[in-house]
Amino acid sequence: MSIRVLFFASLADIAGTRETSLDAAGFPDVKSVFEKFTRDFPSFEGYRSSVLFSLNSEFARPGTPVKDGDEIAFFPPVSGG
Amino acid sequence: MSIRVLFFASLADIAGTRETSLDAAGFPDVKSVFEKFTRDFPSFEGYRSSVLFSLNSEFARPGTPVKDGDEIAFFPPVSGG
Amino acid sequence: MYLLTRECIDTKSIADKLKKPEDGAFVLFEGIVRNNSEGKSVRFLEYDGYESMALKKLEELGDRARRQFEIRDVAIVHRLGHMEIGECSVVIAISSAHRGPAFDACRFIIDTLKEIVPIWKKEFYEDGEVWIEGPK
Amino acid sequence: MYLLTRECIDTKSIADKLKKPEDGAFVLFEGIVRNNSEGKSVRFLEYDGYESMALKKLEELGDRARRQFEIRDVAIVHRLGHMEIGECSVVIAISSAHRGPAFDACRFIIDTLKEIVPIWKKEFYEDGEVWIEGPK
Repeated sequence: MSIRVLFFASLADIAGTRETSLDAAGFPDVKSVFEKFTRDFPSFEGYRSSVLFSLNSEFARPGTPVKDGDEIAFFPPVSGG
Repeated sequence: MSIRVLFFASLADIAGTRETSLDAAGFPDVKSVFEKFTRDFPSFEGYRSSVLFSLNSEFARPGTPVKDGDEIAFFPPVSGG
Repeated sequence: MYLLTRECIDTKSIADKLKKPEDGAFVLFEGIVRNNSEGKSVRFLEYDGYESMALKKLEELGDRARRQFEIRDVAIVHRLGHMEIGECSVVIAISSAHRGPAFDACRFIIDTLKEIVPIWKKEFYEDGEVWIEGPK
Repeated sequence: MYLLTRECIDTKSIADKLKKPEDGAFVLFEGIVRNNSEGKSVRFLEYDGYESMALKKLEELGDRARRQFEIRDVAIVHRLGHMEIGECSVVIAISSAHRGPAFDACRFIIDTLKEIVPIWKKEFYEDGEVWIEGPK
Protein backbone atom coordinates (compact mmCIF):
# COMPACT_ATOMS: atom_id res chain seq x y z
CA MET A 1 0.00 0.00 0.00
CA SER A 2 1.02 3.59 -0.57
CA ILE A 3 -0.37 7.12 -0.89
CA ARG A 4 -1.68 8.14 -4.30
CA VAL A 5 -0.84 11.79 -5.07
CA LEU A 6 -2.63 13.83 -7.77
CA PHE A 7 -1.71 17.22 -9.26
CA PHE A 8 -4.01 19.42 -11.32
CA ALA A 9 -3.80 22.45 -13.59
CA SER A 10 -0.56 24.44 -13.18
CA LEU A 11 0.69 22.07 -10.47
CA ALA A 12 0.40 19.16 -12.92
CA ASP A 13 2.37 21.22 -15.48
CA ILE A 14 5.13 21.88 -12.91
CA ALA A 15 5.25 18.28 -11.72
CA GLY A 16 5.16 17.03 -15.33
CA THR A 17 2.58 14.46 -14.27
CA ARG A 18 -0.97 14.28 -12.95
CA GLU A 19 -0.36 11.35 -10.67
CA THR A 20 2.35 9.65 -8.63
CA SER A 21 2.56 7.54 -5.52
CA LEU A 22 4.52 7.58 -2.33
CA ASP A 23 5.34 5.24 0.51
CA ALA A 24 3.36 6.58 3.47
CA ALA A 25 6.22 6.05 5.90
CA GLY A 26 7.62 9.35 7.11
CA PHE A 27 4.60 11.39 5.93
CA PRO A 28 2.30 11.93 8.90
CA ASP A 29 0.07 14.60 7.37
CA VAL A 30 -0.93 16.39 4.16
CA LYS A 31 1.56 19.19 4.71
CA SER A 32 4.52 16.82 4.98
CA VAL A 33 3.60 15.40 1.57
CA PHE A 34 3.38 18.87 0.07
CA GLU A 35 6.79 19.75 1.53
CA LYS A 36 8.30 16.64 -0.09
CA PHE A 37 7.06 17.74 -3.54
CA THR A 38 8.16 21.31 -2.91
CA ARG A 39 11.68 19.90 -2.51
CA ASP A 40 11.24 17.87 -5.74
CA PHE A 41 9.65 20.78 -7.67
CA PRO A 42 10.92 24.12 -6.32
CA SER A 43 8.23 26.03 -8.32
CA PHE A 44 5.64 24.61 -5.91
CA GLU A 45 7.00 27.28 -3.49
CA GLY A 46 5.01 29.92 -5.37
CA TYR A 47 1.82 28.05 -4.46
CA ARG A 48 2.49 27.79 -0.75
CA SER A 49 -0.10 30.44 0.20
CA SER A 50 -2.77 29.50 -2.34
CA VAL A 51 -2.55 25.72 -2.86
CA LEU A 52 -5.58 23.64 -1.90
CA PHE A 53 -5.34 20.14 -0.47
CA SER A 54 -7.79 17.29 -0.70
CA LEU A 55 -7.77 13.91 1.00
CA ASN A 56 -9.97 11.19 -0.49
CA SER A 57 -11.97 13.77 -2.45
CA GLU A 58 -12.63 16.03 0.55
CA PHE A 59 -10.94 19.37 1.16
CA ALA A 60 -8.24 18.84 3.79
CA ARG A 61 -6.12 21.02 6.08
CA PRO A 62 -2.31 20.91 6.15
CA GLY A 63 -2.47 19.01 9.43
CA THR A 64 -4.92 16.35 8.28
CA PRO A 65 -3.28 12.94 8.98
CA VAL A 66 -2.59 10.61 6.05
CA LYS A 67 -2.31 6.84 5.95
CA ASP A 68 -1.64 4.04 3.48
CA GLY A 69 -4.26 3.83 0.74
CA ASP A 70 -5.21 7.52 0.89
CA GLU A 71 -5.57 9.70 -2.20
CA ILE A 72 -4.17 13.20 -1.80
CA ALA A 73 -4.53 15.96 -4.37
CA PHE A 74 -2.78 19.34 -4.67
CA PHE A 75 -4.32 22.04 -6.80
CA PRO A 76 -4.58 25.80 -7.30
CA PRO A 77 -7.75 27.75 -6.46
CA VAL A 78 -10.54 26.49 -8.71
CA SER A 79 -11.78 28.37 -11.78
CA GLY A 80 -14.59 26.27 -13.19
CA GLY A 81 -18.03 27.49 -14.17
CA MET B 1 -64.79 60.28 -34.51
CA SER B 2 -65.49 58.55 -31.23
CA ILE B 3 -63.78 56.86 -28.28
CA ARG B 4 -62.91 53.20 -28.68
CA VAL B 5 -63.45 51.26 -25.45
CA LEU B 6 -61.90 47.86 -24.73
CA PHE B 7 -62.68 45.36 -21.96
CA PHE B 8 -60.51 42.42 -20.94
CA ALA B 9 -60.73 39.23 -18.89
CA SER B 10 -63.66 39.23 -16.41
CA LEU B 11 -64.72 42.73 -17.51
CA ALA B 12 -65.10 41.48 -21.09
CA ASP B 13 -67.20 38.57 -19.76
CA ILE B 14 -69.47 41.00 -17.87
CA ALA B 15 -69.77 43.41 -20.81
CA GLY B 16 -70.35 40.49 -23.18
CA THR B 17 -67.92 42.13 -25.60
CA ARG B 18 -64.25 43.04 -25.84
CA GLU B 19 -64.80 46.27 -27.68
CA THR B 20 -67.33 49.06 -28.16
CA SER B 21 -67.31 52.72 -29.04
CA LEU B 22 -68.78 55.89 -27.61
CA ASP B 23 -69.41 59.44 -28.70
CA ALA B 24 -66.88 61.49 -26.75
CA ALA B 25 -69.40 64.23 -25.95
CA GLY B 26 -70.24 64.33 -22.26
CA PHE B 27 -67.24 62.19 -21.25
CA PRO B 28 -64.48 64.51 -20.09
CA ASP B 29 -62.24 61.90 -18.45
CA VAL B 30 -61.54 58.18 -18.05
CA LYS B 31 -63.60 57.95 -14.88
CA SER B 32 -66.73 59.35 -16.55
CA VAL B 33 -66.49 56.61 -19.18
CA PHE B 34 -66.13 53.94 -16.48
CA GLU B 35 -69.19 55.34 -14.67
CA LYS B 36 -71.19 55.10 -17.88
CA PHE B 37 -70.40 51.39 -18.24
CA THR B 38 -71.02 50.79 -14.54
CA ARG B 39 -74.54 52.03 -15.18
CA ASP B 40 -74.82 49.72 -18.25
CA PHE B 41 -73.24 46.74 -16.44
CA PRO B 42 -73.94 46.91 -12.67
CA SER B 43 -71.40 44.10 -11.99
CA PHE B 44 -68.63 46.58 -12.86
CA GLU B 45 -69.33 48.03 -9.36
CA GLY B 46 -67.40 45.13 -7.85
CA TYR B 47 -64.30 46.28 -9.76
CA ARG B 48 -64.44 49.92 -8.64
CA SER B 49 -61.50 49.58 -6.24
CA SER B 50 -59.34 47.29 -8.36
CA VAL B 51 -60.02 48.17 -12.02
CA LEU B 52 -57.11 49.50 -14.06
CA PHE B 53 -57.50 52.10 -16.79
CA SER B 54 -55.41 52.66 -19.87
CA LEU B 55 -55.56 55.44 -22.43
CA ASN B 56 -53.89 54.80 -25.77
CA SER B 57 -51.93 51.84 -24.35
CA GLU B 58 -50.61 53.76 -21.33
CA PHE B 59 -51.84 53.30 -17.77
CA ALA B 60 -54.14 56.22 -16.98
CA ARG B 61 -55.69 57.78 -13.86
CA PRO B 62 -59.42 58.29 -13.37
CA GLY B 63 -58.95 62.00 -14.04
CA THR B 64 -56.99 61.63 -17.29
CA PRO B 65 -58.86 63.65 -19.96
CA VAL B 66 -60.20 61.83 -23.02
CA LYS B 67 -60.89 63.12 -26.51
CA ASP B 68 -62.23 61.90 -29.84
CA GLY B 69 -60.06 59.17 -31.35
CA ASP B 70 -58.72 57.88 -28.04
CA GLU B 71 -58.60 54.20 -27.12
CA ILE B 72 -59.56 53.47 -23.51
CA ALA B 73 -59.31 50.05 -21.87
CA PHE B 74 -60.72 48.75 -18.58
CA PHE B 75 -59.26 45.65 -17.03
CA PRO B 76 -58.69 43.80 -13.75
CA PRO B 77 -55.24 43.57 -12.12
CA VAL B 78 -52.97 41.64 -14.47
CA SER B 79 -52.00 37.99 -13.95
CA GLY B 80 -49.64 37.16 -16.80
CA GLY B 81 -46.27 35.45 -16.51
CA MET C 1 -36.72 40.34 -29.20
CA TYR C 2 -40.25 40.90 -27.91
CA LEU C 3 -43.06 38.66 -29.01
CA LEU C 4 -46.61 37.61 -28.22
CA THR C 5 -47.49 34.29 -29.78
CA ARG C 6 -50.28 31.71 -29.83
CA GLU C 7 -47.86 28.88 -30.69
CA CYS C 8 -45.63 26.78 -28.42
CA ILE C 9 -42.60 28.90 -27.45
CA ASP C 10 -39.37 27.58 -28.98
CA THR C 11 -36.90 28.33 -26.19
CA LYS C 12 -33.91 26.85 -28.01
CA SER C 13 -34.37 29.08 -31.03
CA ILE C 14 -34.72 32.17 -28.78
CA ALA C 15 -31.51 31.20 -26.96
CA ASP C 16 -29.60 30.51 -30.17
CA LYS C 17 -30.59 33.88 -31.64
CA LEU C 18 -29.73 35.81 -28.48
CA LYS C 19 -26.21 34.55 -27.79
CA LYS C 20 -23.14 36.32 -29.20
CA PRO C 21 -19.40 35.53 -28.89
CA GLU C 22 -18.90 38.31 -26.31
CA ASP C 23 -21.42 36.77 -23.90
CA GLY C 24 -20.18 34.80 -20.91
CA ALA C 25 -23.51 34.24 -19.19
CA PHE C 26 -26.97 33.26 -20.29
CA VAL C 27 -29.90 33.22 -17.84
CA LEU C 28 -33.32 31.94 -18.74
CA PHE C 29 -36.67 31.92 -16.96
CA GLU C 30 -39.63 29.87 -18.12
CA GLY C 31 -43.07 30.12 -16.59
CA ILE C 32 -44.70 26.72 -16.89
CA VAL C 33 -48.36 25.75 -16.67
CA ARG C 34 -48.68 23.85 -13.36
CA ASN C 35 -51.15 21.08 -12.73
CA ASN C 36 -52.30 22.73 -9.50
CA SER C 37 -53.02 26.16 -8.07
CA GLU C 38 -53.67 26.90 -4.41
CA GLY C 39 -54.73 23.33 -3.75
CA LYS C 40 -56.95 22.97 -6.81
CA SER C 41 -56.19 20.62 -9.66
CA VAL C 42 -55.79 22.58 -12.91
CA ARG C 43 -56.80 21.03 -16.26
CA PHE C 44 -55.48 23.74 -18.56
CA LEU C 45 -55.11 27.52 -18.86
CA GLU C 46 -56.11 30.30 -21.18
CA TYR C 47 -54.31 33.63 -21.36
CA ASP C 48 -55.97 36.76 -22.68
CA GLY C 49 -53.96 39.87 -23.51
CA TYR C 50 -54.40 43.48 -24.55
CA GLU C 51 -51.94 42.74 -27.30
CA SER C 52 -50.85 46.18 -28.54
CA MET C 53 -50.33 47.49 -25.00
CA ALA C 54 -48.75 44.25 -23.77
CA LEU C 55 -46.17 44.29 -26.55
CA LYS C 56 -45.36 47.93 -25.82
CA LYS C 57 -44.92 47.11 -22.13
CA LEU C 58 -42.64 44.15 -22.92
CA GLU C 59 -40.46 46.50 -25.00
CA GLU C 60 -40.40 49.12 -22.24
CA LEU C 61 -39.49 46.42 -19.70
CA GLY C 62 -36.60 45.18 -21.84
CA ASP C 63 -35.34 48.74 -22.39
CA ARG C 64 -35.52 49.47 -18.66
CA ALA C 65 -33.64 46.27 -17.86
CA ARG C 66 -30.91 47.16 -20.37
CA ARG C 67 -30.49 50.61 -18.82
CA GLN C 68 -30.61 49.35 -15.24
CA PHE C 69 -28.37 46.27 -15.48
CA GLU C 70 -25.13 45.55 -17.30
CA ILE C 71 -26.55 43.10 -19.77
CA ARG C 72 -26.12 42.88 -23.53
CA ASP C 73 -29.47 41.63 -24.79
CA VAL C 74 -32.94 40.50 -23.72
CA ALA C 75 -35.71 38.38 -25.19
CA ILE C 76 -39.23 38.31 -23.74
CA VAL C 77 -41.82 36.03 -25.29
CA HIS C 78 -45.30 35.58 -23.83
CA ARG C 79 -47.79 33.08 -25.13
CA LEU C 80 -51.55 33.75 -25.32
CA GLY C 81 -54.55 31.48 -25.79
CA HIS C 82 -54.98 27.87 -24.68
CA MET C 83 -52.10 26.14 -22.85
CA GLU C 84 -51.76 22.61 -21.58
CA ILE C 85 -50.05 21.54 -18.33
CA GLY C 86 -46.26 21.55 -18.76
CA GLU C 87 -46.32 24.07 -21.59
CA CYS C 88 -44.50 27.32 -21.31
CA SER C 89 -46.45 30.58 -20.88
CA VAL C 90 -43.51 32.97 -20.81
CA VAL C 91 -39.79 32.92 -21.59
CA ILE C 92 -37.33 35.58 -20.50
CA ALA C 93 -33.75 35.21 -21.71
CA ILE C 94 -30.77 37.40 -20.87
CA SER C 95 -27.29 37.35 -22.36
CA SER C 96 -24.44 39.30 -20.80
CA ALA C 97 -20.73 39.29 -20.14
CA HIS C 98 -21.18 38.38 -16.46
CA ARG C 99 -23.79 36.44 -14.53
CA GLY C 100 -24.74 38.83 -11.72
CA PRO C 101 -26.55 41.42 -13.86
CA ALA C 102 -28.11 38.64 -15.97
CA PHE C 103 -29.77 37.06 -12.90
CA ASP C 104 -30.83 40.49 -11.58
CA ALA C 105 -32.30 41.58 -14.91
CA CYS C 106 -34.15 38.30 -15.46
CA ARG C 107 -35.77 38.48 -12.06
CA PHE C 108 -36.60 42.18 -12.41
CA ILE C 109 -38.31 41.49 -15.73
CA ILE C 110 -40.48 38.58 -14.59
CA ASP C 111 -41.42 40.34 -11.32
CA THR C 112 -42.36 43.56 -13.15
CA LEU C 113 -44.07 41.75 -16.02
CA LYS C 114 -46.43 40.17 -13.48
CA GLU C 115 -47.32 43.65 -12.22
CA ILE C 116 -47.66 45.79 -15.32
CA VAL C 117 -48.12 43.78 -18.53
CA PRO C 118 -51.83 43.57 -19.47
CA ILE C 119 -52.21 39.80 -19.75
CA TRP C 120 -54.68 37.68 -17.75
CA LYS C 121 -54.76 34.03 -16.88
CA LYS C 122 -57.90 31.90 -16.66
CA GLU C 123 -57.61 28.60 -14.80
CA PHE C 124 -59.84 25.69 -15.82
CA TYR C 125 -60.62 23.11 -13.12
CA GLU C 126 -62.74 19.96 -13.15
CA ASP C 127 -65.66 21.96 -11.77
CA GLY C 128 -65.33 25.36 -13.40
CA GLU C 129 -63.06 28.18 -14.44
CA VAL C 130 -61.77 31.36 -12.82
CA TRP C 131 -60.06 34.48 -14.08
CA ILE C 132 -57.01 35.13 -11.94
CA GLU C 133 -56.77 38.81 -11.01
CA GLY C 134 -53.48 40.17 -9.79
CA PRO C 135 -50.15 38.37 -9.38
CA LYS C 136 -49.91 35.36 -7.10
CA MET D 1 -28.83 14.96 -12.54
CA TYR D 2 -25.12 15.57 -12.08
CA LEU D 3 -22.74 15.07 -14.96
CA LEU D 4 -19.23 15.82 -16.19
CA THR D 5 -18.94 15.47 -19.94
CA ARG D 6 -16.49 16.07 -22.78
CA GLU D 7 -19.29 16.52 -25.33
CA CYS D 8 -21.36 19.61 -26.16
CA ILE D 9 -23.97 20.06 -23.43
CA ASP D 10 -27.51 19.46 -24.69
CA THR D 11 -29.45 22.03 -22.67
CA LYS D 12 -32.80 21.18 -24.22
CA SER D 13 -32.58 17.53 -23.25
CA ILE D 14 -31.58 18.48 -19.67
CA ALA D 15 -34.56 20.84 -19.47
CA ASP D 16 -36.99 18.31 -20.91
CA LYS D 17 -35.88 15.65 -18.44
CA LEU D 18 -36.06 17.98 -15.44
CA LYS D 19 -39.57 19.43 -15.83
CA LYS D 20 -42.60 17.78 -14.25
CA PRO D 21 -46.31 18.74 -14.30
CA GLU D 22 -46.15 20.20 -10.79
CA ASP D 23 -43.46 22.74 -11.74
CA GLY D 24 -44.44 26.34 -12.38
CA ALA D 25 -40.96 27.80 -12.79
CA PHE D 26 -37.81 26.76 -14.60
CA VAL D 27 -34.58 28.75 -14.23
CA LEU D 28 -31.48 28.02 -16.24
CA PHE D 29 -27.92 29.34 -16.15
CA GLU D 30 -25.39 28.68 -18.90
CA GLY D 31 -21.76 29.67 -18.65
CA ILE D 32 -20.55 30.43 -22.16
CA VAL D 33 -17.00 30.60 -23.52
CA ARG D 34 -16.43 34.33 -24.19
CA ASN D 35 -14.18 35.66 -26.94
CA ASN D 36 -12.40 37.94 -24.46
CA SER D 37 -11.10 37.93 -20.90
CA GLU D 38 -9.85 41.03 -19.08
CA GLY D 39 -9.08 42.82 -22.31
CA LYS D 40 -7.37 39.88 -24.02
CA SER D 41 -8.80 38.15 -27.05
CA VAL D 42 -9.47 34.46 -26.29
CA ARG D 43 -9.16 31.80 -29.02
CA PHE D 44 -10.51 28.84 -27.10
CA LEU D 45 -10.53 27.26 -23.64
CA GLU D 46 -9.62 24.01 -21.98
CA TYR D 47 -11.06 22.83 -18.69
CA ASP D 48 -9.32 20.31 -16.48
CA GLY D 49 -11.07 18.63 -13.59
CA TYR D 50 -10.43 16.33 -10.65
CA GLU D 51 -13.34 14.29 -11.91
CA SER D 52 -14.24 12.03 -8.99
CA MET D 53 -14.08 14.88 -6.47
CA ALA D 54 -15.79 17.36 -8.83
CA LEU D 55 -18.75 15.03 -9.37
CA LYS D 56 -19.03 14.47 -5.62
CA LYS D 57 -19.02 18.25 -5.04
CA LEU D 58 -21.70 18.81 -7.71
CA GLU D 59 -23.89 16.27 -5.93
CA GLU D 60 -23.26 17.90 -2.56
CA LEU D 61 -24.07 21.31 -4.05
CA GLY D 62 -27.35 20.08 -5.49
CA ASP D 63 -28.30 18.42 -2.21
CA ARG D 64 -27.50 21.60 -0.28
CA ALA D 65 -29.58 23.67 -2.69
CA ARG D 66 -32.53 21.32 -2.32
CA ARG D 67 -32.34 21.56 1.48
CA GLN D 68 -31.83 25.33 1.52
CA PHE D 69 -34.38 26.44 -1.08
CA GLU D 70 -37.94 25.33 -1.89
CA ILE D 71 -37.15 23.77 -5.24
CA ARG D 72 -38.15 20.41 -6.66
CA ASP D 73 -35.17 19.34 -8.73
CA VAL D 74 -31.72 20.37 -9.94
CA ALA D 75 -29.43 19.49 -12.81
CA ILE D 76 -25.76 20.49 -12.90
CA VAL D 77 -23.67 19.58 -15.95
CA HIS D 78 -20.07 20.76 -16.39
CA ARG D 79 -18.08 20.18 -19.53
CA LEU D 80 -14.35 19.37 -19.52
CA GLY D 81 -11.70 19.47 -22.24
CA HIS D 82 -11.49 21.73 -25.28
CA MET D 83 -14.22 24.35 -25.83
CA GLU D 84 -14.73 26.83 -28.64
CA ILE D 85 -16.05 30.40 -28.25
CA GLY D 86 -19.83 30.39 -27.82
CA GLU D 87 -19.92 26.85 -26.47
CA CYS D 88 -21.35 26.13 -23.08
CA SER D 89 -19.03 25.17 -20.19
CA VAL D 90 -21.66 24.68 -17.51
CA VAL D 91 -25.43 24.36 -17.28
CA ILE D 92 -27.43 24.67 -14.06
CA ALA D 93 -31.16 24.05 -14.28
CA ILE D 94 -33.75 24.34 -11.51
CA SER D 95 -37.39 23.36 -11.55
CA SER D 96 -39.76 24.39 -8.78
CA ALA D 97 -43.32 25.40 -8.02
CA HIS D 98 -42.42 29.09 -7.68
CA ARG D 99 -39.78 31.31 -9.20
CA GLY D 100 -38.17 32.96 -6.18
CA PRO D 101 -36.44 29.87 -4.77
CA ALA D 102 -35.50 28.75 -8.30
CA PHE D 103 -33.57 31.98 -8.96
CA ASP D 104 -32.00 31.88 -5.49
CA ALA D 105 -30.93 28.24 -5.84
CA CYS D 106 -29.52 28.70 -9.35
CA ARG D 107 -27.40 31.64 -8.25
CA PHE D 108 -26.26 29.90 -5.07
CA ILE D 109 -25.15 26.89 -7.09
CA ILE D 110 -23.15 28.75 -9.73
CA ASP D 111 -21.55 31.07 -7.11
CA THR D 112 -20.57 28.14 -4.91
CA LEU D 113 -19.50 25.93 -7.81
CA LYS D 114 -16.98 28.61 -8.75
CA GLU D 115 -15.54 28.43 -5.22
CA ILE D 116 -15.45 24.76 -4.36
CA VAL D 117 -15.68 22.45 -7.38
CA PRO D 118 -12.20 21.26 -8.46
CA ILE D 119 -12.26 22.32 -12.11
CA TRP D 120 -9.74 24.67 -13.75
CA LYS D 121 -9.91 26.79 -16.87
CA LYS D 122 -7.01 27.44 -19.23
CA GLU D 123 -7.37 30.38 -21.61
CA PHE D 124 -5.62 30.24 -24.98
CA TYR D 125 -4.71 33.58 -26.57
CA GLU D 126 -2.96 34.46 -29.84
CA ASP D 127 0.32 34.73 -27.93
CA GLY D 128 0.13 32.03 -25.28
CA GLU D 129 -1.98 30.28 -22.70
CA VAL D 130 -2.67 30.79 -19.00
CA TRP D 131 -4.23 28.68 -16.27
CA ILE D 132 -6.85 30.75 -14.47
CA GLU D 133 -6.56 30.32 -10.73
CA GLY D 134 -9.49 31.30 -8.56
CA PRO D 135 -12.87 32.71 -9.58
CA LYS D 136 -13.04 35.92 -11.57
